[in-house]
Amino acid sequence: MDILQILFWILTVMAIGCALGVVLSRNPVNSVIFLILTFFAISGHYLLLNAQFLAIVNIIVYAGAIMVLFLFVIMLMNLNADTEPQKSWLVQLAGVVSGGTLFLVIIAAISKANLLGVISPEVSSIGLIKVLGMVLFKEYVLPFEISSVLFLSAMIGAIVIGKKDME
Amino acid sequence: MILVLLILIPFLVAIVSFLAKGAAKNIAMFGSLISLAISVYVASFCGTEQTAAIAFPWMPAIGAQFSLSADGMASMLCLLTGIIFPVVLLLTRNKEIESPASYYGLILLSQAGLMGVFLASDALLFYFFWELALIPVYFLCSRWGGERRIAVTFKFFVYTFVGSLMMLAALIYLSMQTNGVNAMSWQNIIAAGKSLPLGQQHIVFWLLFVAFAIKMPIFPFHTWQPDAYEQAPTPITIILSALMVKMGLYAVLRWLIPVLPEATLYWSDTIMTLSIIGIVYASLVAMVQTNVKRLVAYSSIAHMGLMCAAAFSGTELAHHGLLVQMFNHGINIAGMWVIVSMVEQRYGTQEFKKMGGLASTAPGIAIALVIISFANIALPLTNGFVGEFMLFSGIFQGASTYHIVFMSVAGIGIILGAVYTLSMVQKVAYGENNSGVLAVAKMSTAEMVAVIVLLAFIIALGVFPQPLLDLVLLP
Amino acid sequence: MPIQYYLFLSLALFCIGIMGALMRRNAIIIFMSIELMLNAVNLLLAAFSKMYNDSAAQIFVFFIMVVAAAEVAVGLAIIVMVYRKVHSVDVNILNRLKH
Amino acid sequence: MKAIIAATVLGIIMMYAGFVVKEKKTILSIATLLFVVLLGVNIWELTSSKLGVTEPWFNFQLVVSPFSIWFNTLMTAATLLYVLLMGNDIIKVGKHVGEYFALFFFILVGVFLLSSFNNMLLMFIGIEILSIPQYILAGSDKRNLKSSEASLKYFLMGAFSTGILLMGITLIYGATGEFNISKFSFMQMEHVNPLVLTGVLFLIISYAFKVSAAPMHFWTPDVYDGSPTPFTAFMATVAKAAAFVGFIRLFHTSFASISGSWSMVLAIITAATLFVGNITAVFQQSVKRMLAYSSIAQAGFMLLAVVSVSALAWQGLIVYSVAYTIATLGMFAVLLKLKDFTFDGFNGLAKKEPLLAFVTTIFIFSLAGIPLTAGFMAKYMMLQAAMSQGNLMWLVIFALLMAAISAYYYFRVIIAMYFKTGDPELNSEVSGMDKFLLVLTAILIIIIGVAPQLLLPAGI
Amino acid sequence: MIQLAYLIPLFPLIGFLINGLGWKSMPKQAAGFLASLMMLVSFGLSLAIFFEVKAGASETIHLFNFIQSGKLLIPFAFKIDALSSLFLLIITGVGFLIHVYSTSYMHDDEGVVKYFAYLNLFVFSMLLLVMGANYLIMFIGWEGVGLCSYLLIGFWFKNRDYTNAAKKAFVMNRIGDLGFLVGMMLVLYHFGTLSYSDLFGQIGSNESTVGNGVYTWIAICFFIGAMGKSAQLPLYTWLPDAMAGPTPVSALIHAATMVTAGIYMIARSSVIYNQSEFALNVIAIVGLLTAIVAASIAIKQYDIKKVLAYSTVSQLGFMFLAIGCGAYTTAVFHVMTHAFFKALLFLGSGSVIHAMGGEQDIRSMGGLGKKMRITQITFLIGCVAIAGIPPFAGFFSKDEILAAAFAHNPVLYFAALAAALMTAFYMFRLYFLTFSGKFRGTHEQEHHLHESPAAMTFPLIVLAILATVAGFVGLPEVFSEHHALNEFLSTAVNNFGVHHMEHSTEFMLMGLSVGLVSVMIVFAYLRTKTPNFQTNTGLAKVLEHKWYVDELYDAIVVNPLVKFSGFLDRIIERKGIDGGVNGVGKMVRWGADRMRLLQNGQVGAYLFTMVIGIVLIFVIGLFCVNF
Repeated sequence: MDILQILFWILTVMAIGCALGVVLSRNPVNSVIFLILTFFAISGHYLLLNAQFLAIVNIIVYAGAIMVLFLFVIMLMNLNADTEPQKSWLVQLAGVVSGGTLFLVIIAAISKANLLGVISPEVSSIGLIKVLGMVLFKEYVLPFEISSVLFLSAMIGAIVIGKKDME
Repeated sequence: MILVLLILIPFLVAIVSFLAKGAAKNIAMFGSLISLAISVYVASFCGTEQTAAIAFPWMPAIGAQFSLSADGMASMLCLLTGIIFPVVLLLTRNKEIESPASYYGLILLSQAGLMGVFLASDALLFYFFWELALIPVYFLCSRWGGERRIAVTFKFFVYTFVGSLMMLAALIYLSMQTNGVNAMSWQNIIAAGKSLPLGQQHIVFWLLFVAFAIKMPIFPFHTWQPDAYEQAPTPITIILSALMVKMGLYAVLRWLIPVLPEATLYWSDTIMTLSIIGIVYASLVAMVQTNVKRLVAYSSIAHMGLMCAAAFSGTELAHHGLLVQMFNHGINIAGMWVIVSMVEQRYGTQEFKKMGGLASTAPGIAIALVIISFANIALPLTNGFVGEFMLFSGIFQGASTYHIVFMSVAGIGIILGAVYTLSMVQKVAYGENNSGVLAVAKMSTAEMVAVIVLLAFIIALGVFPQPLLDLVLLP
Repeated sequence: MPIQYYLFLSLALFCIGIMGALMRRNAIIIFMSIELMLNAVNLLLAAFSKMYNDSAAQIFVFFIMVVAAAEVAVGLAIIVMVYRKVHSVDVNILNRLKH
Repeated sequence: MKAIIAATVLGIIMMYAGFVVKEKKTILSIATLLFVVLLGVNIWELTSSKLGVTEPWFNFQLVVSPFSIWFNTLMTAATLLYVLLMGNDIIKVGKHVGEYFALFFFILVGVFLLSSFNNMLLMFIGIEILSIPQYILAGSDKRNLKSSEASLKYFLMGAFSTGILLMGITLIYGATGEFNISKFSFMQMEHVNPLVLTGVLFLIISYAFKVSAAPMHFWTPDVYDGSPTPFTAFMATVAKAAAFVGFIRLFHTSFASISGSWSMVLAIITAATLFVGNITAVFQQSVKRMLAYSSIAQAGFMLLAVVSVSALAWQGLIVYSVAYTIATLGMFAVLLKLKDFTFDGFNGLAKKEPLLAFVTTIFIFSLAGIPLTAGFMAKYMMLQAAMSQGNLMWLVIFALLMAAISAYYYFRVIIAMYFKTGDPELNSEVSGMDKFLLVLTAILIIIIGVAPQLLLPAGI
Repeated sequence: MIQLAYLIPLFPLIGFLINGLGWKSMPKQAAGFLASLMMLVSFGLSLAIFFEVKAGASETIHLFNFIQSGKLLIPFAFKIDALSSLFLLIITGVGFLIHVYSTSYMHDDEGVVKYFAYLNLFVFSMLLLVMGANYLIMFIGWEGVGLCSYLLIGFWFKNRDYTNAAKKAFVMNRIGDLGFLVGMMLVLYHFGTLSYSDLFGQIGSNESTVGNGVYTWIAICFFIGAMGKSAQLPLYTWLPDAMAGPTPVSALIHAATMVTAGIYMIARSSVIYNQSEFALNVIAIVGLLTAIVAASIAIKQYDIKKVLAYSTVSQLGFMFLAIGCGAYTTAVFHVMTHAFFKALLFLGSGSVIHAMGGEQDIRSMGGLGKKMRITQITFLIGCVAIAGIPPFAGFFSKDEILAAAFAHNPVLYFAALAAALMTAFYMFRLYFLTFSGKFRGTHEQEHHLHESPAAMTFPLIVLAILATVAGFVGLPEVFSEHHALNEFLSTAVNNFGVHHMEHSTEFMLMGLSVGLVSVMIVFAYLRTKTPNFQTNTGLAKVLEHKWYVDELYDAIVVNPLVKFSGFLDRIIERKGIDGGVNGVGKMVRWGADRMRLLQNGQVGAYLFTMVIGIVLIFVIGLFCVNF
């Protein structure tokens, strides 16, 4: 088996492991770290799927911006393992079971599908910024514009929610 | 056009009396008299072009029209409505009720609804008026009724509401069998019903029948009725028992039997059995009632059972007799309630053990009571007899295998009817006065008028029923 | 390699995210688990875009990130607001609204 | 399209107005004015649109049909009515009045998108634009912990459902290689592709969350109860109607061909929703919370439209949305007049404020589906639509029984107002303007009740 | 003249309307006078018409269509023929006398106007009954007389027992009426008409395809009606209680006219009955049993009116026996004679009660003969007549019945004879206890004793004369070639298989009965010479308590019914049906209370439930729906 497959498996294991780490680690900070690692692993997958742009954006936006924000908030509230509220093991088990059941059910359903699609190893150009730019600004310009509204409202939200107003 | 007036006038007068504060009483009386006049006109010109059917486009989207028509049955019931409402208003003529404006307004509103129910020849319109007649009565009962009024009336409302929703489902279902144009008109509904395969007819039949059975009410859907009658203010009880229950019968005759002939044939034995069980059952229960209003309520259930059985017996004679009996029962039961309300006002109770001696304290009322009671048990030469005779012979000649059994068992109702009615008369009118009320007022003029009008109908139609017999069969 | 692999992988991540949401009481962690779900979706989309050799899916991923960022902004603001009031991010102590 | 642009621009203007103007009343009047303008734009678009012609925008990202324009117009009008009815209460909620109104404009953008998207990306963005401002509005009363709690709950669960939505979209894409909802092809061999089916179920679930259908309804009572009452009114009406339009648009345009494989599931969800909503509402003590549950119940009725794939369903949905919106807005407007939101708070209202009691009666009738009110016609058309699917008779009967139960809890209000004695405290004197508007609302309900075709112009 | 027959019921109706509507303002004497006048007029008319009919006229007078529906046409029409005209005569004649009697008997009752109104109404209905040209009109009258009897029994409505008696009478009649109604239904169903002429025409003509069973059913149903009205077993118990009413009422309604309506009806329907020998046998047996049972009860009664009541029941039994033997005319004959002497006896007893100041118990009477001569003599004539001593009226009619019975079946004859002997015994027991011997009442009663005024004695005398001579209209063939009454009635009624027997046997039977009767009278005299009223034991006690029939009915019918109704009301109605309805509501509220708890405010729980829901949806959607 070739290098790509080896990489795939490494990244997969890393992703899942870190994801579990996010969920299981007592200390919120660790969770954040694990999540960032997960993102790195996913970015690696992006590279394998030659979505270079996404890989970068993922690192910058998610691992960079968003996660830092999370980390910042956690620090602000200085949460740590002892402040972390714990659910009873029973509830946790129930959570695992139900999540697992969902997974199994969906897998069982999907496995019936005979997907002929194969991720071919050869390099394609779809992930290039140039191509994406063309698509984005030709086909998807409307969503692009509209999403500004989303940001506006998010901004307003930050103001309305964030600012104290004790009248 | 005159038909529209029949609905419009009570409606408008209702609005007016809502706004009018003190004058509501007279306005309402005035309005009801006008609509009486119109209904008399309609009845007398029934079948001519003066009372021709009318139809305006209304909701083309769902094939509903605003279409009214009055055949003999409809105009007879409109006439009954026209007669009953002035009587109802007369009862409270000398009484001061709180917030009269809304009281009289609601009463007339329900009159508009009733007229509409009887005149509508479009399914959706029919349903609208069906509810329009119900809602004001709901308010009247819960606002001016007895001490358990709220719970009881609410039960009554929800019960009938369930029924009408069932009916709605059935009507929609039927209307969807036709092509969109005026899908809701009576003719189309009938065509649709006839076209249905039997399997679906069964579903639709029961949806409709349950709705109407609750309204009539037919055993075992009747339990809302005694409570409602007991708790409602007696004038409203008159509207309920003289007119509202007729809505159920009318609906059966107009919207069920012609629409689903096969299913009707299929289920007629079942329903006749139910009705006739109802007759005997209600009569037996009536025998042990200690409350005069409950007793009359159960007697009414028994009568409705007989009429419903006749409706499903499928003979011309029974059908004819039923139409006659609808009118006569309306008059009799109204008379009964008028008496009950007078007694209630004077003795201040509904319990038998606190009554008695009316014949010596207020002989006039007692005489009226006796006459109406005998009309109620269908003594010949009172109006009750003609209808019931035709009902019985109709049921007897029915096509059903068990027609003789049905008739004979229903006949037991005659005996039991005599038992509970006479014991009521005995407890109310005879014996000593146990009420502790010493000065029992004589009949006031208003009450006198009401009673005399009803008695006049009772005797006149008992001796010479032919005009009524002819009216109800007009096309 | 077959697409199923990516399918299973991302579904696994997705369900791990769901488990996280179910298992933790810390609002922030729950939120993070949800972010994990989103990333699972992103991964799957990228895989499909490769499969179909269609860049639209990658654009979609891009937009998901955009929206996620916006959501995070609002979400963290809300969490902070709550924290200001009750000095905790435990979702279970917030049950004044019930029944 | 014009409407979307207008809404965005007006929203921004509103925002700046909020920064500049400090006087709340002025902001309110500005907002009212801008909403009138938006309504005007909508009507302009309506009149300029050719009958029955759908025009695509940005190579089929957006397909504006007369239906969507008509729906947008109605929703804008409803929002205007809402602002007129409750403006004075909105500006009492918090400091950032301008921002609130701006958010309403942005929500409307989301509404417009949901009524006319043709691409799942836009649908996704539309839903988010619809949701995020709602998270904010829910939490906007910062003096009140309940509001914050509502906001957090709404946000967490909303984000969760977003993830599910995205997974659904992804799976559909994986099966079809398309985001354009009019270009799907689901079949593999003679079977529906399981991938598609899974995706559809994910979509159903996420939409079920947005329209608060069981078992995704849990956020509804808490959020509606906790949020500032005026905003609850908006969330429960316009926002919900929009979610429904998105729902029906997606499922009836793209998944109609495979309706056999999802309509049963949706029917079960509908039944569950009706059951949960109606049954749970019976025992509530607070009218506000009762309305929250009743909105679940009403959602159950609206779901009938989605279940039954037919032209009747679209018309029915329009009528139902409008009827339900107006009646609910009216109820909330009345509720805001009262200090005490419990049923006992209504005791004896008929004595004190006969007019208020009367209009409330009409709103209640409409919600309960009593004839001569809009609510009846709405329910009627829903049942008609459902019956047009031959195999849903059981659902119809069930819905009717539930409707009877709904009468049970709605009429508790009437009983309290008319048949119980008490002295309800009012927040403020009911001004003539309020009365006028309430009566207007009631009259609207009656008009729609006797002539629903007014809501169904030809060619939509 | 005969076309004016509709005037006959009209006058009593007028009297009723005037008295009834003017019940407040009418002066007492005027009321009585008016009522009696109306009766007199009708009597005159009836007399005239009677002679026309005797001359062979007969007429159907059509007033208007009562009910017309489809094929069914029921006219409001009168039929005047021999039978009805005879009854008209009896009703109006006896009625008139009793009105006159009442004017004095009731003069100090405050309800006298009402009383006469009722009385006139009764006569009106009775006339409808006999004049009607179809069964429906008969039924109208039938129910009408029932109503009047109800009103008059409960005339003194303050007394609970009286009103109970009235109720009992009406309800028992209703039971019979149901039979009558079903009979009518059957007739209508099979023949499509209720009018006598059409119906009998159809039956007479051979093309009627109706089976014999139907005739039996119709006959039995009608007879059930007759049982109620004419107080036959098992529906006779109301008649003794009916004595609660004023005595003239008992005389008119419960002796002379109303109770004989059953005989009239069956005589009227003789055509039907002749089709069913079975029905006739049933009637014969029921009649005979009634005669014996009632007579046996009468032996031990102490209430003067009760004795007469039971004797009426027993005499009615005789009449039905005659009908059962197919001798309708004989029955009618006995109706007539019975009307005279029983009315006489009742009025006599009324006069006695009047004299005794309301006392009715014969144990405290005795020796009244000295004080009230006319009453005594007339009463004696009545007793002799009913006991069947020639040449008094009772002898001929009763002897004819016995003869018919013998001809039919000797067993019947001897049973009937026994009843006749008992009759003779209790009547004379009554007579001796009342009029002979010495007074047993209190002193003020004795002081109060007096002969009644002329208005009361006059009817007594008239009736006494009638009771004496009326028998001769029906002289048997053995005395005269032709039987006047039979010939008169033969146009309306046709007897069924009456076999004639040799004169020798007939004379033998007469001699036997007369002999035994006289023995009985002597026996009664001896038994009452030294009256001792110690408490009875054994059979006597059973007789005194009327065979405990009332108790029996209470035990097996009334009480169970009341208990059952109570059960229905309390358990089935309130707990069962209503409870079920409320139960649904309760269930909803209960469910609501539980459902609320699902909403426990915990985001974690919500998410968890949602995931469970999602799993379920997937399971349903992916594995239960086939795609």
